[in-house]
Amino acid sequence: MAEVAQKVAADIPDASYVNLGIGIPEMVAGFVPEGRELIYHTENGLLGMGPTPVPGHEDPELINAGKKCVTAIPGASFFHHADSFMMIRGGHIDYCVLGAFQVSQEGDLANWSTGETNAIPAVGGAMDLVAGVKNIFVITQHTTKTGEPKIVQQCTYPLTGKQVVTRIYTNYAIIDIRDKKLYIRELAPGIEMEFLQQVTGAPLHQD
Amino acid sequence: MAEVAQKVAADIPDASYVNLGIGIPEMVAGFVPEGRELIYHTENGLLGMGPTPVPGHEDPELINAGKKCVTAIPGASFFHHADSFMMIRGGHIDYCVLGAFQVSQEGDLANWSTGETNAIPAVGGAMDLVAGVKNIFVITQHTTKTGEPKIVQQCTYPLTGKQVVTRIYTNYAIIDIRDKKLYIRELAPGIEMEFLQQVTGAPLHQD
Amino acid sequence: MVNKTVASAADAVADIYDGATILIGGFGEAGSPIELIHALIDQGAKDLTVVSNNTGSGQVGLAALIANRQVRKMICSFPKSANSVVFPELYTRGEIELELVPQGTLAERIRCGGAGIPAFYTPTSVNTPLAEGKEIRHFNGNPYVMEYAIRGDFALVKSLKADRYGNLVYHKTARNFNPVMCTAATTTIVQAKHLVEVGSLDPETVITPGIFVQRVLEVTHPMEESVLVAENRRYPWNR
Amino acid sequence: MVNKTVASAADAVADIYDGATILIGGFGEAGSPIELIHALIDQGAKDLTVVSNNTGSGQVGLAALIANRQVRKMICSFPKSANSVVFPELYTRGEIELELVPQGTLAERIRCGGAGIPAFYTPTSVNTPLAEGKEIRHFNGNPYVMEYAIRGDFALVKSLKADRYGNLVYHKTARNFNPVMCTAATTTIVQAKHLVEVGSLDPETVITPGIFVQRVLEVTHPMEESVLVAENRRYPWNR
Repeated sequence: MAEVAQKVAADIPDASYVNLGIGIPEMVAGFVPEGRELIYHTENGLLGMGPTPVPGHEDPELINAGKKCVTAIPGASFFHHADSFMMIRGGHIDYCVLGAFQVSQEGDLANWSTGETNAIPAVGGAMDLVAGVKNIFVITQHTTKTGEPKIVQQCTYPLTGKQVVTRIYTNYAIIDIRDKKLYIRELAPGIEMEFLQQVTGAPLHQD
Repeated sequence: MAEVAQKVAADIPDASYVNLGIGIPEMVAGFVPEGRELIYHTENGLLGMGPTPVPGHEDPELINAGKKCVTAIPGASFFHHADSFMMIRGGHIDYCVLGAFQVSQEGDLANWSTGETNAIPAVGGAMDLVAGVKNIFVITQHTTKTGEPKIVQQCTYPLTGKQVVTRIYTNYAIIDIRDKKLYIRELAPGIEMEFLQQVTGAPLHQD
Repeated sequence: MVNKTVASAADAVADIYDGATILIGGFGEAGSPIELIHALIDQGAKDLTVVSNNTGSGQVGLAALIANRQVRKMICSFPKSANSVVFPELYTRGEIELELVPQGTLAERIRCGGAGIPAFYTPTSVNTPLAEGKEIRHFNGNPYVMEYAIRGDFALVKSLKADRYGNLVYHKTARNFNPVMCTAATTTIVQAKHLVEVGSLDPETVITPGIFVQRVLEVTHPMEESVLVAENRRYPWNR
Repeated sequence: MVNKTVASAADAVADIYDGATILIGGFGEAGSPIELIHALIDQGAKDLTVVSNNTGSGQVGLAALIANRQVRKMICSFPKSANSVVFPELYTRGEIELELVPQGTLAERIRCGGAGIPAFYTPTSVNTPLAEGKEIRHFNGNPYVMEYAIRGDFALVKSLKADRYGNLVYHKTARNFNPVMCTAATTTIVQAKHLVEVGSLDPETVITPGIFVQRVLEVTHPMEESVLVAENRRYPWNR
């Protein structure tokens, strides 16, 4: 997914405040185009998150939302959880890149629970992020491991938020969501329109 | 009113957090009994307010709620207005000493507006203080300049809060308010019970 | 590159428009961004709603903005003080509106504006005239008033230090409303006594993280309102 | 004289009672007051409701408190993590209750508990299962969920430094929930790595003013949860 993460990074404007979800979204930080300065927010209380520390210089009390050790850039600031979520809920963060179980054609996101009876539900900050961040990008494999579409007409898993995702980056395409419809923005090399529709659970449109 | 302020100070337990209203209440800080440590809160963002600065050492950005220059004691802290009123509204301040236009026998307080048509209304933090501080003491002249009772059956001025005052300190007496009744706690030297009732607008009780 | 510094006070306030809501920091003169306010007088935007704890003193700063008839409405907790003459006069003549808000409710309404919370319940002002017409609701048997968030189109703020990211620290009780106002405006404009290099503010002691700030102007020698008032100064100076 | 220091962890938690609600700081191991939690295990209070972002790792700290069957209910945003085994097991067996709360809502509910605000409205969780059964209300045409304040009978908190007044500063992202939890408990109990003289903390940089703290215990060498988990340790040590 490295090339996909690079695509995401290329689309985030200079000087943006960005929150990256746990997992694949974290890869985006590695691809900021030359000359651009992005400031990363991690919801556990740090603005100005820097790269992974040099081995031996980890501080178990300087971590990101995924509880991995990170660093703080010059110009960073620490704050408590209520202040951190003021930034999120209050609309101060420009971009959030999240993973997904499912995204609907209307931009509904399901990424916290498969709804299975015996699973331990865990939501973290996902619902706050989709409710408050100005632009919600999803980065995900286009299909599940068993080949099922993750982009669907309606999510069958419990929602994280309704009509929140504005763009989806997958290994096959970049898709915009506008007016409750999916619009193809870019196809990955070697991907045909017809194939893409086959592995997508909702109608795709072109401008 | 210095002796009255001294009485108030004597009744505030060691290690209390105290907010003093503008005017006569400020005098209380001058009479803390030996060996007691009180921590003064001023709602404009300082816990650990100290005495008036030495002339020539005033800082116009280190002031109290009355906008007079003050100092900060060792162990003080500065914070913003929303955090300051968390302390007040959240019930963290033990005592507040306020002035009054009127106090009713039920503990209603009127101290922000005379309700005159052409007056400029100004409330400041008074309504927050009476809503949030654990013990509200009033210090006031027993009557108005024209001899009218300030302790009344029902306030005629607009209220600051309802059933909030628990004790009144005047130049004539100390009066507790319990179960919507006035109880004489102490008479000033030379003040007779009969006289006190004459200058008080509601029935006085004795335990 | 993130660079929020602006070259002049005029640049800082250039796009403030007629009818805007402006949050102005300060408690009395402490923390009041007097140079930015004077630039707004020069700029001339009118029909403003101003949210500030007080209404200014003498004929400078916020009082001068009001005297210049740029303010349609004040939202504040304490509109009069020892040296305030402008607002009381206009108010008595019915020429300016006033929304009087208890100080803690004012601070919390602004914080909620910055935090994406549209409304909250508070015990403050229950059973008083300031709760009239507002929704009262009981929780655990006690009455509370519902209050709405306040947001500004612009905030004018004073700080001690700032860096180009917009990180701020304040000076003593000049902090007051400034940090919450930073969070609650679409465009937050800061005058800082010292513009410092990125990295020179300790991340543990930053009070306003830069995300809440859009513009930073260095004003190395801010005027002192009380001095100007004592000298009977009036802004614009040439009036 | 104001002196909030206590002599031992046992003293610090001695009066925690059965059925109490306890706010426990930390995000993962960062900022988790592990020595105070272990003292609570020794003390034995049961039927507790614990409010904490996670449910602990391995068999130490919060996970050990749960394993010791002292916790009736967890209120948290993320009850599972790489090394959490205790809570998932009990939850799957139906032997512990869970109230799942979005992380920002959890932080704000606790802040409101400390700020005297009984309820507020938030856009978070609207149209999701976590809003089911809750009041939805529209402001400016958008839907919001009403959420209630959370208060604790006790809070267990970890800080970097403390003085005898209870003023606190924290270490990096170990700050997390700790400051808001301090404000929202009847009795806030802090373990600080360094107990410092009154006056040695800069008043501009105090994060938790002492008014929010009732007890301070110095724990000079706090254990690291991740080290204990890696070593497969289990509390009580002698079990």
